[in-house]
Amino acid sequence: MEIRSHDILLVGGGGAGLRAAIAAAEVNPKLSVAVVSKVYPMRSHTVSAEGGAAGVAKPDDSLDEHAYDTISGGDWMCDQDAVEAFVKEAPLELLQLERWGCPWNREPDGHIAVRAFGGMTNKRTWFAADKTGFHMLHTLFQTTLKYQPITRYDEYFVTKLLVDDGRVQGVVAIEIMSGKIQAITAKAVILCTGGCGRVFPFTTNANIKNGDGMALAQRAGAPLKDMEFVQYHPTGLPFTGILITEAARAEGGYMLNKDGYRYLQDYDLGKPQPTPVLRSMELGPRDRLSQAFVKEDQKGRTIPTEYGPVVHLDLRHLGEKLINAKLPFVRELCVKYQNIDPVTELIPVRPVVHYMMGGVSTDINGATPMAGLYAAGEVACVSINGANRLGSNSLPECLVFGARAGHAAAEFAASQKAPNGSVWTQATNEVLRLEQQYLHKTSGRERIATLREEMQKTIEAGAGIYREEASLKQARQKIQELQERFENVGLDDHGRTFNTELISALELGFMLDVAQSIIECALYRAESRGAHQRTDFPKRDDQKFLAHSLVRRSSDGSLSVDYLPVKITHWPPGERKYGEGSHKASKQTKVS
Amino acid sequence: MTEMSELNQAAHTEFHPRWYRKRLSTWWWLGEWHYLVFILRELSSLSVAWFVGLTLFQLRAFMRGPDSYGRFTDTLQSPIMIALNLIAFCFIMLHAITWFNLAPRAMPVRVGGKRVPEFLVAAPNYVLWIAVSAFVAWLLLRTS
Amino acid sequence: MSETPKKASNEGFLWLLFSAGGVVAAILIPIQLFLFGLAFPLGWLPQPSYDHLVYLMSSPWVRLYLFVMCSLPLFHWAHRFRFTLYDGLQVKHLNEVIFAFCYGGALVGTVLAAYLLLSI
Amino acid sequence: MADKIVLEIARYAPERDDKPSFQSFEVPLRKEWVVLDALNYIKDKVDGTLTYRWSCRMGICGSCGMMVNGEPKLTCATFLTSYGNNATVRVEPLRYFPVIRDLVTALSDFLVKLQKVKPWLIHPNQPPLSAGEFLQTPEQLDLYKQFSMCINCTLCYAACPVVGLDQEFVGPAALALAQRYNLDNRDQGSAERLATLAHPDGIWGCTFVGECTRVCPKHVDPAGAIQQYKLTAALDWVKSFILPRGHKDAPQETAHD
Ligand SMILES: Cc1cc2nc3c(=O)[nH]c(=O)nc-3n(C[C@H](O)[C@H](O)[C@H](O)COP(=O)(O)OP(=O)(O)OC[C@H]3O[C@@H](n4cnc5c(N)ncnc54)[C@H](O)[C@@H]3O)c2cc1C
Ligand code: SF4
Ligand code: F3S
Ligand code: FES
Repeated sequence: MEIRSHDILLVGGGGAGLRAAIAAAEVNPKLSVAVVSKVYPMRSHTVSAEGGAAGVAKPDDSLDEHAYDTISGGDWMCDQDAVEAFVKEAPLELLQLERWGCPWNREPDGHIAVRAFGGMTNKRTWFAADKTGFHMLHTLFQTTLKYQPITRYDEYFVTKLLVDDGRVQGVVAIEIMSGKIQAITAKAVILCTGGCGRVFPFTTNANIKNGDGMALAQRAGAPLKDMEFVQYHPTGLPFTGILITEAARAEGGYMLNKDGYRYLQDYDLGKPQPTPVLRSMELGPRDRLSQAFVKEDQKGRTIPTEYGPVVHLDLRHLGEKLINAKLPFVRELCVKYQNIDPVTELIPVRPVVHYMMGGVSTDINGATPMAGLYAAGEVACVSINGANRLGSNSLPECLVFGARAGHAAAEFAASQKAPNGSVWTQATNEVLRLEQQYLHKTSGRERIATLREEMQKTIEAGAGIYREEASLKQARQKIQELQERFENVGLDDHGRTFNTELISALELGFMLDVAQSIIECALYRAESRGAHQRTDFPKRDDQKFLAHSLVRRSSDGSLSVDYLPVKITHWPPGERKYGEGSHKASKQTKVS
Repeated sequence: MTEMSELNQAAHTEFHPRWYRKRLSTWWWLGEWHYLVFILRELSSLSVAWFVGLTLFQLRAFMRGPDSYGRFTDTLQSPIMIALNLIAFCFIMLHAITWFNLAPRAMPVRVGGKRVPEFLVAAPNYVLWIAVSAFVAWLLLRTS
Repeated sequence: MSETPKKASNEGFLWLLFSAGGVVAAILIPIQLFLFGLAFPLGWLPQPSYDHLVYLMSSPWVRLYLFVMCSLPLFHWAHRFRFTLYDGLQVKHLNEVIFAFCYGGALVGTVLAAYLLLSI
Repeated sequence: MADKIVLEIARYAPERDDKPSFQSFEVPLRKEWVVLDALNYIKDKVDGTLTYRWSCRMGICGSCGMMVNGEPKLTCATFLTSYGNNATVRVEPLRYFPVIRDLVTALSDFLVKLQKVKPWLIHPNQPPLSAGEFLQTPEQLDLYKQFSMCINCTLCYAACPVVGLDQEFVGPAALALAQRYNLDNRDQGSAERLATLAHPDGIWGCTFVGECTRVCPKHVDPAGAIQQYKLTAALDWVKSFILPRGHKDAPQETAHD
């Protein structure tokens, strides 16, 4: 078997991966940096982010306010040291991206323009029309093209992390085009594989978001953190799950129930005003808005459709001119995928799984508890998102912690010897496993799609917007059963060349692991906080649960959960308040 | 990344899949309406050459005196010349129209930072065209 | 792709000639061809008399106009026809021959036009 | 409305086949279904060996381009119903690219070309970050914005006959992206890009067929970008002819110089 070696290996070519690659290459141009990605980097899901990226930019704003919004938005589950580093570095990273050519929207005088976003006290979200993620990813990708030391392995699928001596020393990957399985060793590996929305049936996430990195890390021995916190976005198009960006509400869109009533006023989110008010009504945080939807549904005030109940997002009063100027992609998506023109019609929307707050547990530099293993981006949980991520914090997170992980990994790699020979045996075993379990096996009876659908239904029923012990236990049982049936999965495709069915099977395996972890963490957290709402424990419990869940997998596949205290620096836990005047709170609650 | 030549092998070997490449047929431009229009547009250049050739002969005839010029205009009246000139004229019109319509693409005009719609940029071309044509016709038809 | 900037510059020049010729051909040729090729021979409009033409040709402006109308469109033809041959018939290997034929033709035509217009 | 539709799909397995052949599948016809949904239905329920790329299903990742009834399309943005009742829809891999398997084409060549045109901001001697952003007015942004919308879906390559005729042709999307940076007031790299762009395999290879612009799902207008660049390059040549020695592509000034 062929072995390739690099100093630093990135798994994932999205926003976080590319930023980390550039950071590593810039620390030391002599390092050999490799980016392994299962899709061409510019296809990564960062490309679909619409609304924008938060970073304090204007004199009337402050880092403390950004930090407070993030922390209170996260229901005090954020590690505050991480948040402080984050808000401080986010503007610099966004500026760096500007220097690389990102076409940010501008003020008439040529300075960066910022917009309001849900849960944010001030306007601080940088945007490039409503294709922010697209522009960021392409800017990053095009910028990496100029760095010679960066080698790309495009369309390589990582199946396993190589671990020796408790240190991660590389990966095994399939070159999808040829089917060749090979080991790529490295002194440090950074996981940037993105989220896991596809574990759920209805999601804004792309087909490639299967939680691969989370499962890879967990199987290698690293713990996952806060997996119970799954964000639902309140406005997804029914059927496709395509996201209508929060910017639509930031520009002044209304949420209406079946009676045309702005129902959010019934859920402690302030009083309706004709124009948007920060942290109020439609600009409340995502968890609250999604929960309000479920309550409306229970009251019978939603509109039933073929694809489940919906409410309406009303943009009509904004006018064609504003919609075309500020929300062109929203209009394009509605017209192209829902056959609806938001200028004249109401947009049907429903909550949709959008983002994973949890992930591979890392410190403030992206380092996991395992030597040589780093993580950044949605796959990681540094803990700046806590129990609920604020819109537009995730793109800058990819940049800030991508860069930090890149730097840290480069430093670590400098002090390491090249990987030793024992990983070779592991790699050969992995090749055998892949061949015996999938490629050469003809006895499998279970279809991938069937298992996947069952898994998705199970997790939605058991660990959706609202959870309770009984439903979670049932889901746990069912996923266990699916894990067993998965052993018996059979492929139609036994070819080597571009075998996407093999990839789907491996992804399903990863997703089952992730689903298990989500359920396990949700079961043990007997409180309600942010995106984790237990009907049997409706209150937040800081006494017991102001702590991160850590879920580990032992070699026999069983999971165990323990807790790690949340780091509090300046902002003691308080009550999350939304509605008028709530943004003043940020200035009062800081203690030194 | 693997070099393309390495992969594009005649036979399939494991891990070096052979790629299927289709050669473009010589008649590629017949297969699709848009391509055909394109080729016709390009072939309009033959009509341009034809017209210039004709003009050179006309000049030569003119230079040699009224009789020679008369014989030339008689030739132009033959059905075959009429047919050829009709075809040439159609092609020239195709050229003129596509040219005027495509020009704004190559030279976008901006007023106050906003791009002027293409038909507005094309419009002056047409105005100029009509004016020049009218002037030429007037010159030629003036006293006869 | 080898770097041959010199050739690249020539392409720019040839393209300018092509474009200029395209404009001239689009604006001037339709009316000329319509009148001399169709309207006069078919009697839709009265032929201008030889004397009238002599009168017109006595102006240097008219001769310049005719020169431009002949020369630039020939370069337009040369450029387009060259690529039509390359692409339409896929004969790029005859590159040099085609090149010489097209631009050579345009040059010869230009010289002829100059000669005729000067000797009138 | 008929509730079934037939898809004729090009199949090619390099281990087995010498050339592609077509296979027909009948799938349910649903109002909201795009061509990609039908492919997913086949892969999930009928034949797991069907091979194609996709990811976002919202027309932004650029991976699902295929020929649908002879036209390059993003299959996630092409409704089945737009082909009418009882239609047969023919799905093939994007034209002019080598086929790896079924509907998957080889992109490595495109990426080499992309890298060649240096699609990144070139600005030597950048001031430190603390100096703040480069200024760019909305008007200056507007000059290149359209050309920055390219999702690298390569539909334009499948539309452009020159790509089919000449493998060396840099092609519409890469040229448009080069022009995107050339027109950016923060960039000073146009002189560096000139050699690759003003080349018979670059802009001069384009005969303005215009198909690239017609099929582009993101309205990038590569044809326009290329023609505009031809004009710049030609005038540049004139300048260098008139001022043979002193001529240099003057870097554009930015706010911080
Ligand atoms: C529709 C939508 C809109 C959003 N809008 C916003 C917004 O406005 N603001 C904001 O801040 N955030 C937004 N987000 C969230 C944000 O976009 C994501 O969290 C972020 O882009 C994740 O980036 P990433 O680099 O971590 O991962 P991704 O961009 O998802 O990249 C993952 C990479 O990992 C690779 N990979 C995965 N598994 C493997 C494997 N097994 N082997 C090899 N490679 C692998 C993939 O190929 C890919 O390159 C949005 C998200 C969605 C879905
Ligand atoms: S220019 Fe348009 S068609 Fe071509 S790759 Fe870019 S987005 Fe696709
Ligand atoms: S289709 Fe091709 S020839 Fe030019 S205008 Fe577009 S690149
Ligand atoms: S699947 Fe992403 S563009 Fe179609």
